Amino acid sequence: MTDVIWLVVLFPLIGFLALLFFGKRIGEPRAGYLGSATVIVAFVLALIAAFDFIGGEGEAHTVVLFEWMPSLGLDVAFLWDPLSAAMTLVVTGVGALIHVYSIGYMHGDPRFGRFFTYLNLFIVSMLLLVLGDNFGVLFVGWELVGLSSYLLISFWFTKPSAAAAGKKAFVVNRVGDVGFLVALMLIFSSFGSLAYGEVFEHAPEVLSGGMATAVTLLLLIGAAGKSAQLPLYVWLPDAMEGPTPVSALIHAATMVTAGVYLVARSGALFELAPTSAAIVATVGALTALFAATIAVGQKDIKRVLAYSTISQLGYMFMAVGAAAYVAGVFHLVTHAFFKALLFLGAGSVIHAMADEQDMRKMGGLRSKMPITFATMAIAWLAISGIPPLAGFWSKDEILAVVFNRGGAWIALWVIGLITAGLTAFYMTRLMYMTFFGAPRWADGVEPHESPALMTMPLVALGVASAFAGFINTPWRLGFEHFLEPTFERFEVHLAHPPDGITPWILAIVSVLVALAGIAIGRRRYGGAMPAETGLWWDRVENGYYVDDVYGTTLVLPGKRASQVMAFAFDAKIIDGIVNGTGTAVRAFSKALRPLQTGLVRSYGVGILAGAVGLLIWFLSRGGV
Amino acid sequence: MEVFIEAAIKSVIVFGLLLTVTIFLVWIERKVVADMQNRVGPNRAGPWGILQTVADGIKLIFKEPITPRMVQFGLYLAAPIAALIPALLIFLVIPIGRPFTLGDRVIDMAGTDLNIALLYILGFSSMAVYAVVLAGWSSGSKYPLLGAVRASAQMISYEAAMGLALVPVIIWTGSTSLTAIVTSQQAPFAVDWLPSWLPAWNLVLIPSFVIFFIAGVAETNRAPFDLVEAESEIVGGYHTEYSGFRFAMFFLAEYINIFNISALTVTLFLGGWDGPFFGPHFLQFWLLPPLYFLAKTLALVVVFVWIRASVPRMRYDQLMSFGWKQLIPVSLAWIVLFSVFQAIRQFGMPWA
Amino acid sequence: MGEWIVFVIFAIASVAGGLAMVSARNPVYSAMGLLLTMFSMAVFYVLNLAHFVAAIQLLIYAGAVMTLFLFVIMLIGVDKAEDTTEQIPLQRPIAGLLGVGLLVLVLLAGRAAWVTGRGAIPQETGTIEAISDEFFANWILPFEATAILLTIAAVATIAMAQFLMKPRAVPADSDEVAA
Amino acid sequence: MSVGPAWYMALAAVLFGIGALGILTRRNALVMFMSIELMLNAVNLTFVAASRALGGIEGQVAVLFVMVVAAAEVTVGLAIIVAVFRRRATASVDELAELAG
Repeated sequence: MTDVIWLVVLFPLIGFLALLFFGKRIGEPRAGYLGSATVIVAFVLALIAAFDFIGGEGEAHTVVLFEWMPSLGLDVAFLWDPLSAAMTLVVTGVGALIHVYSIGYMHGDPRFGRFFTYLNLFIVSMLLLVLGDNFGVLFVGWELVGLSSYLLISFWFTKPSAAAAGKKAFVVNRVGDVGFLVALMLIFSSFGSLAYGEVFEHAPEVLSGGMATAVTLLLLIGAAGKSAQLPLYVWLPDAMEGPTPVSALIHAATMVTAGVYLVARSGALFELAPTSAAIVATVGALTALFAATIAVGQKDIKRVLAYSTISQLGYMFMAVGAAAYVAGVFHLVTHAFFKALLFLGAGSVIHAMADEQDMRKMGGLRSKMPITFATMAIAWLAISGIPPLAGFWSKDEILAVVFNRGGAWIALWVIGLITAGLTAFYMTRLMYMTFFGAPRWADGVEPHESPALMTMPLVALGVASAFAGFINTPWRLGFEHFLEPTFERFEVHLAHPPDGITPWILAIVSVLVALAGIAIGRRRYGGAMPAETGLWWDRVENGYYVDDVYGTTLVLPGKRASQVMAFAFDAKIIDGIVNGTGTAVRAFSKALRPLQTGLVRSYGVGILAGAVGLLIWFLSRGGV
Repeated sequence: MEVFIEAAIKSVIVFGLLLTVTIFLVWIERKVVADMQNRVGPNRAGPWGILQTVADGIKLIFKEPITPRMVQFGLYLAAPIAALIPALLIFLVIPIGRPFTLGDRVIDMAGTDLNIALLYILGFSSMAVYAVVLAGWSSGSKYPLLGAVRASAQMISYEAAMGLALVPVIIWTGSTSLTAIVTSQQAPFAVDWLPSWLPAWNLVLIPSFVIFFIAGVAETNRAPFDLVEAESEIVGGYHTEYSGFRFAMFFLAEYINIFNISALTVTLFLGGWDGPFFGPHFLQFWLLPPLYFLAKTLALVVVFVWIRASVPRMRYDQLMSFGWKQLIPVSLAWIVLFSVFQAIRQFGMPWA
Repeated sequence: MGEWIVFVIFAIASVAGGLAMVSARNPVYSAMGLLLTMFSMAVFYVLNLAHFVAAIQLLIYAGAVMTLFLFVIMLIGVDKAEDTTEQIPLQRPIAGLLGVGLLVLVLLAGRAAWVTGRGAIPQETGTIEAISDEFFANWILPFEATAILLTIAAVATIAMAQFLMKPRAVPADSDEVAA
Repeated sequence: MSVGPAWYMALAAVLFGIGALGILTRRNALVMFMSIELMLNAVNLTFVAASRALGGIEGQVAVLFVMVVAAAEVTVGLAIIVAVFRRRATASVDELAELAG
């Protein structure tokens, strides 16, 4: 059964191709049905294929489709192991729900079919990314998800901001990809192969400490680009220009976790480079805190969620940096549920508010949109870390594992804890500004509950957000056992939560912090909307002006340099060389032109003179 | 030295034969045409007017040769000679009888036995065009020039069909030597239901024979292809401005060519000098073969005359389109068909 | 001895034909001169035992090529004596110098490396059989290539004639001037 | 006593020179064309003579190829001349000097 995992990729691919060529003809609702059906089929197939792992008796194995670059030993092959199974299930599962949701959300869009084309392309690419058995296929998927992300962010390309956002995401991702590509080259030159098995098996013998550090740091650059970590996170908030389902699927649940997946997958390499691992964790922690502080000041509901996503990704990075791969992936899964839920809920709200995204113009939606409110409340509590919802288990496991490392890691634990408090605070702010208090709607807006096609995925995700945490509780480490084969195989040492009473104390502390955050938020936003002005709010709302800093320090010099190249170097020197060649040829030809008499017989004289000259030369050389 | 003597004797015999035969041919033509048109024909000079041609010839020789003012004199004089020479030379390679031994020498009853005889004939018959072109052009007159252009186009066109008609012959007999071709025709048919004494000749090549004969008629500018001298359109054709003996040479060349074509057709398709041989040695080897040859040739000449008397002249465009659009495609198709046939005969069926 | 006589006669004829071709003011006479040279060539080929080539020379050059030349000369009406004064300065002297120079040099070069060999070859080699053996055994590819070349040339010629017929893009004043 | 190849070569050289002279001194495109044919014939003669002297047959094969190519060349060349004449009413190559620089 598991040998047919290529079917999981095939169905979305068929959907993609069919929509690409016939999307317009298929028409509005049916294109969505087709896209959704293929992904649902893929999800069911993946679920069936994953049964063995859930039962704990499956074996990781590789399915080779065909030889791709035989000279490099590169095949198009899929690796089916617990990690890729978990990722596949998340991608297809959340993807299927969001497909269904999109049928409602994109209703009436003139490029309805094209939207599902892109969504299906994204699913195919993401599956390639997570299923690939080597870095080559991974890279193909990596670039393809970048492409589909670009296409979907700028889906409404007639809006200049959307087009610019797509471009920004693309460019920033390329920066990370360069690092990733160099890492792949280093790996290939060291191992002579890009296959996971080959690389991870022999990593301890082949890689020296320095080389391991270099490779892993370069991988980190790639991962930071795709997962919006600290220096390269700037594209993600802007990516909210895309349709909300896209934000939910790509920029919250799946694509942005590719970096986490990459680090987890390359655990065997990070094992050899403790420095890199520590840097990963530090970057994650700092990103988590940094983004959480920005999220506090955002007015736009989707931007709050975007910064929240960055922050949560920081948690995951902290986990995988601390070698707590299971905790990281666990948080990835739960986060996929509740963040997708939050985004879809936000989308539902935006839909109801006639495309209004500013929270200051919302409020009091609780009674108008009961289902949306209820599901979003679950997600709110989940992300805040209130037991027994999903977020509590995964976030707490990360914090506990980090604390258990001891030493300087305690500092990271403190940062994580502060972030948890901030998370609870800004999520409370979001909820209260949106659903409680007096309506501050603009004129003519009549909020209403979204259609069933949109609320059904909300409910499904709500259930998942509520109960997904139970797959890995301290009493029953199901998910850890599930993932064990992946890491066992290459002797990756997992970090574990502390034993005894300590985890309980840690859990109580974090729950208290979360409750404090909620309480502060409730106090501040429970009543009338407080004014949020002043220097501090201004800075936070604009993300500390990081974009402007980047603009002046990186983009502007680049623009200047290209202006110099274009108008000075190219126009004067390059064109000068070309024009000079032309002028020289023209002058030369002018000198030669009289020879071209147009009289055939003059040419004949030339030919004969040549023949005579050759004969003289031959004879003077002493015979032929 | 003997070689030279033999060559000289043969040349003299061949030329003498040709000239004599021509006189006879002209008489035959006039008589036959007259009969067909219910006239009497020449009947004064000699018995049945048989000396009429000689009388005409003598008259032409003594007639004043008029030279028009606009002629290019050198070429004007050269043209009739150029007409006569190829006509005489072609017959040199045609075997008129069975080779015989004289003393210890084997004598071919032909001017010479060239192994490229067919190409030689084609080459020289193409030289005949020059006479027409030069005569027409050097006369310095419009009608001869038009006649010459027509004639040369016609001759070039039909020469192609003629050459193509020869290809199956070469394939069938495996030689371009006329002697070899005649010899190969004496074999019996390769089928059981015909008596073995019946010589096969080249009867399988009947399509080639038809094509060759039609092209031959056109080559000699005879009716119905005598556009060259269509009096109604271009007066007398390329030799309008010729008179006296100069005209006689053209006239002679035309009839020699008729005889040549007939002889060649006989040689290629009708067994040459082959026939039922009987009687004493000299009869079998010396007398009968040339007689059979002459008889067959004269029969074909009569066919020429017959055609002339019965078929009206074609229009010029019909002539050209017949040559290029019918005769040549048919020849090509026949070559392909025959090649396949011959290949199957030699190598068997492709699946065998 | 006989070969020498023939050679000398036809050598003189061929050179005379060539000179006539170059010097005749009327293209028809030029063609006649060339015809004489070509006929002499055929004789030389026979002397060199290349009978087949001689026949082909007669058939192709004398029979077809020169006829075509004559035909074209008469067709386009340049069969008039033409003005042969030279208009390009120094063309004649330079041409004469180069022509003579070429001749002298070739003869000099020839003295250095005349082809020498076993002399007369057996009678058989010039026959159709020998040449066809050579053609179809060793030269089949060039043979087919020339066949294609001929076909292309024929098609091209017909095409040019056809396409030039239709528009008849001749300016009225230059139409049929010489004819 | 047969004529040696050297004589044929010398004769061919003379004919080739005459042909070259014809190309250089005649204005009529047709005559120039004929001169080219003469030069080709001169070369053919050397081939045949050498073929006999060396006892091989390749020279004659080469001559046949030259003839075929020359025939093709003549048809196309004459068609061009006729085409030019239709347009320009001249066969003089000196008047076809539009390509002058």
